Parts: sequence; C-alpha cells; structure tokens
Amino acid sequence: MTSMGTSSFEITVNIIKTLAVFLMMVQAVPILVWLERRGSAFIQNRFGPNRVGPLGLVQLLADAVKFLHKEDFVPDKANRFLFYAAPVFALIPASIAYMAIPMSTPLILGESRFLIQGFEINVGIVFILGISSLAAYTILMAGWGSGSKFSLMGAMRASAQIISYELALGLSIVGVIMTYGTFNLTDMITAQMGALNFSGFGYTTTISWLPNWGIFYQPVAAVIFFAAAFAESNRLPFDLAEGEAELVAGFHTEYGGFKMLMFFIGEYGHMMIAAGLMTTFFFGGYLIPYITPDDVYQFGLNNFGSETAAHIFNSAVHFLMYNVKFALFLWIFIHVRWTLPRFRYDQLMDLGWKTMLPWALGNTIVTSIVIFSAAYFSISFPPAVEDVLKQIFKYFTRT
Amino acid sequence: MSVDAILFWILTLVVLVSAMSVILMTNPIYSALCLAMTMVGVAAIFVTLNAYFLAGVQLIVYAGAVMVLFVMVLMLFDLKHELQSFSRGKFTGALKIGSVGILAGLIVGAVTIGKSLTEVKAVAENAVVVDTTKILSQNLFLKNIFGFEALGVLLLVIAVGTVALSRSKGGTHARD
Amino acid sequence: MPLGGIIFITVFIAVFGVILIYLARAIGGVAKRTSKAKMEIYECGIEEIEKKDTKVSVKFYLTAILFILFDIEIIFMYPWAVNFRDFIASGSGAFVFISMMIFLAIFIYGLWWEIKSKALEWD
Amino acid sequence: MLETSFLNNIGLEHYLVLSAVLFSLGMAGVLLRRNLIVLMMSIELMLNAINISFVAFSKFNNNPEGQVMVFFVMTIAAAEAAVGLALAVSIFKRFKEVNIRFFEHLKG
Repeated sequence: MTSMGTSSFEITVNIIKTLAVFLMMVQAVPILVWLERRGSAFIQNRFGPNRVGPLGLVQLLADAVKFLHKEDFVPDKANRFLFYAAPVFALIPASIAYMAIPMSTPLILGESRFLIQGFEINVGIVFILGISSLAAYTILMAGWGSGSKFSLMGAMRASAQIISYELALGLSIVGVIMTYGTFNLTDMITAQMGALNFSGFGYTTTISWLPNWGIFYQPVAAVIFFAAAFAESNRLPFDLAEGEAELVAGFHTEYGGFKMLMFFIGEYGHMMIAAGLMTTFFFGGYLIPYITPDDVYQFGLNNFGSETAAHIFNSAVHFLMYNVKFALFLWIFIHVRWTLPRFRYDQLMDLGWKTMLPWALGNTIVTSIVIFSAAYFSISFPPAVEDVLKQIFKYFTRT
Repeated sequence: MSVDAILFWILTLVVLVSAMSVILMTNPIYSALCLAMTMVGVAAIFVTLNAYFLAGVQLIVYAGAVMVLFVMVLMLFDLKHELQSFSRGKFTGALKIGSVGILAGLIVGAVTIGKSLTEVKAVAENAVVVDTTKILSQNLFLKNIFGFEALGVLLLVIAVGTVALSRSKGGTHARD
Repeated sequence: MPLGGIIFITVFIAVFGVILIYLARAIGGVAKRTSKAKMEIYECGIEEIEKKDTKVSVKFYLTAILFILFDIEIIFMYPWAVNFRDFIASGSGAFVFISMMIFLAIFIYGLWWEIKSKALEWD
Repeated sequence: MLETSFLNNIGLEHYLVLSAVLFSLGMAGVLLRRNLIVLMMSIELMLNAINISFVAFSKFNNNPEGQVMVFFVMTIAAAEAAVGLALAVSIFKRFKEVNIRFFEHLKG
C-alpha cells in the first residue's frame, strides 16, 4: 500500500521526486504564459513581450515580482475563508492528477527502480478523472466566496460546462480502456510499442511503417477527448466561464495579484493533464516510434560502457521524447485559443450533450462490436477477392 | 507504529472531524464542503482496504458529482441566512443525542465482543495485494447482472422522473 | 497505491499555497486605504444593486442532476471495458456483451428522451 | 502491550467501529438538523458509513460481493440525492423555505 520504497534511500528519492514533479509543473506555467503571449502575438502579427531579457523571457519574472507587490484585497461582501481557500485549493487537483502520468521509462539505479512520474497508480485513469473532477469545487468556492453576482454566475456556468463535458470525456475513454484492457497508464504505453498490427477475423496484418499508436485504433475517441479537454480546462473556444461581454471575468472577477496567479496555475495544470493524457492514450506516451526502449538501452550500453549510465541515458532520451509530444499538444491548445472564436452558451451545451455524447456512445458501441466479432468470427473471402485484398495490403505493408 | 497504522489513524481523524463538522456547521455550504472532504477521506480509506477502483468511483460519483450538485443547489438558493439550523428543545435534543450515543455504543460493544467470540479469518493479512478491479468486474457482470440491469432501468426512471418533477405544476421548470 | 505519498504531497501543496499567499500579503501589504467604493464588489462601475435573491437559471441544477445519472451509467461501463477481452478469453464474452448492449440501449433511450423532451434546451 | 497492539494492528473491528461512529454522526445529523438539504447530506453520510463496513468485510473475508454491493449502494445514493434535491428545489421554489419545521404545517 505504501509503495513509496523499501529502503530509506528509495523513500527519500521518491519524496524528492514528487516534489520535483510538482515544482516542475509550477515552473512550466510561466513558460506557457510566455509561449501563449508570444504565440498570440505571432498569430496576430504583433511583437508580444520582447523588452525584458532575451525574447522577453525575463518578463515572467518581472510579472511574478509585480504580482507579489500587489496589495492584498478582499471585498467587504466576500466570505473571507472561502475567498482565501479557493486559490490554494486550485493548485491541488491539477498537480496531483498530473503526477499520475508516466513521463519516461523507469530509472534503474543498482537495486532500486524509480518511476519518472509522481507515483504509479494501477487505476491511473480512474484516479485522474476522480481527482480532476474535484476542480469544480475551486470554481464554486471562488464564485460564491466572492459575494458578487457576476462571480456566482460565472462559477455556475463554468461548473455546468465542466460537468457536462466530463460526460463526453469519460465516455470517450471507455473505448480506449477497452482497446488496451487496463486502467494502468504505463501498461497502456507498453501496449503501444512496435509496429501497427491488427489481428482479428482470422487475419493478422502488420503495417511496419506506422507505430502501434492508439490514435489508429481510436481516432473518434481521440477527437472527442481532445475537444472535451478544451472545455474541461476552460480554454477557448469553450471559455464561457469568462465571457467578458456578459460576465466581466467569470468566477475570478474579484481576484487580483497572486491569488489570481494561483488560479492560472490550476488552469494551466488542467491543460497539461489533457496534453499528457492525449500523449499517453493516443500517441505512444514516452515511446520513440520505430525504436524500443531496449534498443536505446543497448545503444547507451555500447557508447557509455556502464549500465547505470545506459539506464540514465535511456530515461533521459524517453523523457525528452515525452516532452516533445507534450509540448506539441500544448502548442495546439495555444494555437486553437488564438484562432477560433467563442461559442455561445446554448451552442456549447448542445455540442456537449447532443453531439459529443452520442458520438462517444457510438464509438463505444462500435469498438465493442468490433472487438467482440474480431474474437468470435473469422471472415473467409473467395480466393479471387482475397488475392486483391492481399495486393492492397501489400501496398500498405511495404517497408 | 507501522506506516499503514499511522495512515489509518490520520484518515480516521480526517473523516471523523469533517463528518462532525457536517452536522455542527450552521452554514449549509460549509456543511456541504465538509461532507465533500469526508467523501475524499472515505475514498482514501477504501484505498487502505485495497479497493482501488471503488476509491476512484467514490471520488468521481460522490465527491465529483453528488456533492457538486449539493453545493450548486445551496449556492443557487443562497441559504446563508438560516434562522434556526438546529432543532429546538433541550430535553428532546438531549434525548436524541443520548439515543445516538446508545446506538453507537451498542454497535461498538457488539463489535468488540464479537471479536473475542469469533476468529476472523486472517486471509487478508498475508494475501498479496491483488488487483481487485478484475475480480469486482467478474463478480458484477457474471453473478449480479440482473441487479446491474435493474440499476440501469432505475437510473432511466430517475432521469425521466426528475425532468417530469421539474416540469410539473409549481416545479422549477413549469411551463406557464 | 502510494497513499502516503499522495497525502504528503497534498499537504505540501496546501502549505505551499498558504505560504505563497502569506508572502504576497507580507510583501504587497493589506489594503490600507479603504473606502466604501473600493471595498464594494465589482459591478462595472455603477453602484451596487442590493437584491434579495440573485436570479440564476435553475437550468444549471437540472443539468447537474442529469450529469450525475449519466455519469454513473458511464462509470458502470469502466469495469466492463477493462475486462472485456478477459471475458471473451474465458468464454463468457457473448453473455457480457449482450447484457451490456441492453444496458446501453437503456442509456440511449434515456438520452434520447431527455433530448426529445427538451430538458437539455438552453435559450 | 495491549494498547500498542490496538494502535498497531489495524483489523476488521477498527473499520467497523469507524463505520459505526460515522453512521451515528449521520444519524445525529438527521435528528438534530432542521435544514432539508443538510438532512439529505446526513443520509449520504450514513450510506458512506455503510460502504466502509461493506468494503472492510469484503477485504477481511476475501469476498468480492461486498464491493459489488458498494457499487450498487453508491448508485442508489446518487439517485436518491438527485430525486431528493429535485423535490427540495421544488419545495423551495414554492415556499421559499427549506426548514422542515415549516412543513409541519402542511398536514391537515
């Protein structure tokens, strides 16, 4: 149960590792903010922050210092406890859920084996869904605790939106779980190793020029999951929580300074969870296409000599690969925000309940029927048709 | 003390304190938030009992859905100004607390006496940590399939019922 | 599941957040010069309107109720999905598949009814 | 020696006692509070207490039926909360009141 390690060395390393993952997450937020501002400027043909430091990178530090110097302000109408508790609570669900996502192959140092993730959880997906569903409280606490009607309306809209899209999100994952047959994220990643191969109906086909990624099995689920993740993290085109025209700024109308920044960390944290899960479910996680971790390990062993160095090299390379995929999805998040307009609230709800939920349901049914019939039935074609099919398959499976 | 024992006592403390706050807080919104905290604590207790999947379900269903609904309703109707949150009458109050105490004492006594009378099978003590999710799933879908389908129908009935209720005359969504 | 680690990091994050807020308070200071206009909640500059009950559409709460019901049905699919291949391997695939299809039919009927009865209509 | 083993060896009876105390707290809430919605929350508390004992029995007797029961109880509890809150909201809409004392006047 308390699998934080067996020796005191392991426990210490694991504790430091969890803290490091958390701090890494907090650190990533200013970089993302910078990327978002520069990216939006690029898209809108402006400069963006470019004065402080090279490429404006030090702007983040200047912002943080400025936030610290803002005076602490609580409106008279506000409920002081909830007003202060909401930003602190905003940090918790996002960071803990992110820690369950594996980021690299386990690092083996002598006898000890360290996972490059906060903690390994064998019901990973359920854990992440459960923890991140607690984020609705942050919004409600902030909205009601501010004592302002704009905040309350913003909170109601945001939480109704979050819970509506949680349905589509949760249902789209059912197909993924069915494909891999596990809740464990690490097992899912190892299942995506090697070349794409379909087996069923009495046939086995290997397409060696494509990696065995989940996106080829569950394309509809990937689209629904990604779209619902936008709504879950309150990003454009679904950022109805903060429609300026009708709601001023949504549930954080009354917040400013550092407390506002903490809401930001939470929001970007949800974005990171979505990007990390997208990578893990559909794009092979930390795996490098065409190469197995063993190959990387052998390469390290041949070039560095010692086993420890090879293990460290292995983990580092896969960590890099994970971060490349991860950053790609974060960039898509930012790009979409600055290129798409906002939905209207009724359109948003219609999309969630009447479009995405039925599609996710259809995906589940089709997946289960395919898996079921692939195991029970085998199709046999007349020899002539089979020859033609083989020719077509040969075209796809050429190396 | 072993780590497991320390965890159990911490979780017990968290669960009992937040459950206590649920019934003692005069502001219903605080009560609801404390109850959400209790639910999270109960989920953690499920983890100590190796019921990982149930812990996740507890988080998703109770903490993430039911309590959000409670909090939303309380905030929608802003019941901050509650005049009388506890029942009146010192005598009846004492009687109620006394009866609750007697009930708790009876159960605790029964458990302790029962412990000395029967030997609980020490299966779980040395059993390896098994993935209970698959066993749960097999049991649910192979043995209790009728209950499962019945719950599906129940949920359908409830979904129809709530909408009909809110549509009825004087309901929240009445069509005037 | 490393429960101890999760509890530890939760407490750590909470303490971290509280420290951040105190730091911001210590450096930035508490609002000293206060006036009635400053301490009022933000209402786009006009004077605050005191209202007994804020009108928030009850649609939100109906959505939340329907969310709970559908969420549970989705949760029911998880143990089925994770074990589906095992069921097929152990020979009980057809039984489980058909019973889940019945369940899904009930689900779809519920969703269809909600959409048809305009319970999910926002205006 | 007795006391340390009581603190150290967490067994079935620990969970059962915890469940019993939690149940009693929920019951006290039902008896003492007057707010309709808080009453419903106390009922949820009692259901949770029962769930703990189900899971504890399931673990210590190695019988997965207990966990299935918890699954069912959770569903019923959520359904009950949905209907109960729908009723509570209807009542509040009509009478602007959630104190159950008020509904004593409904009889006759």
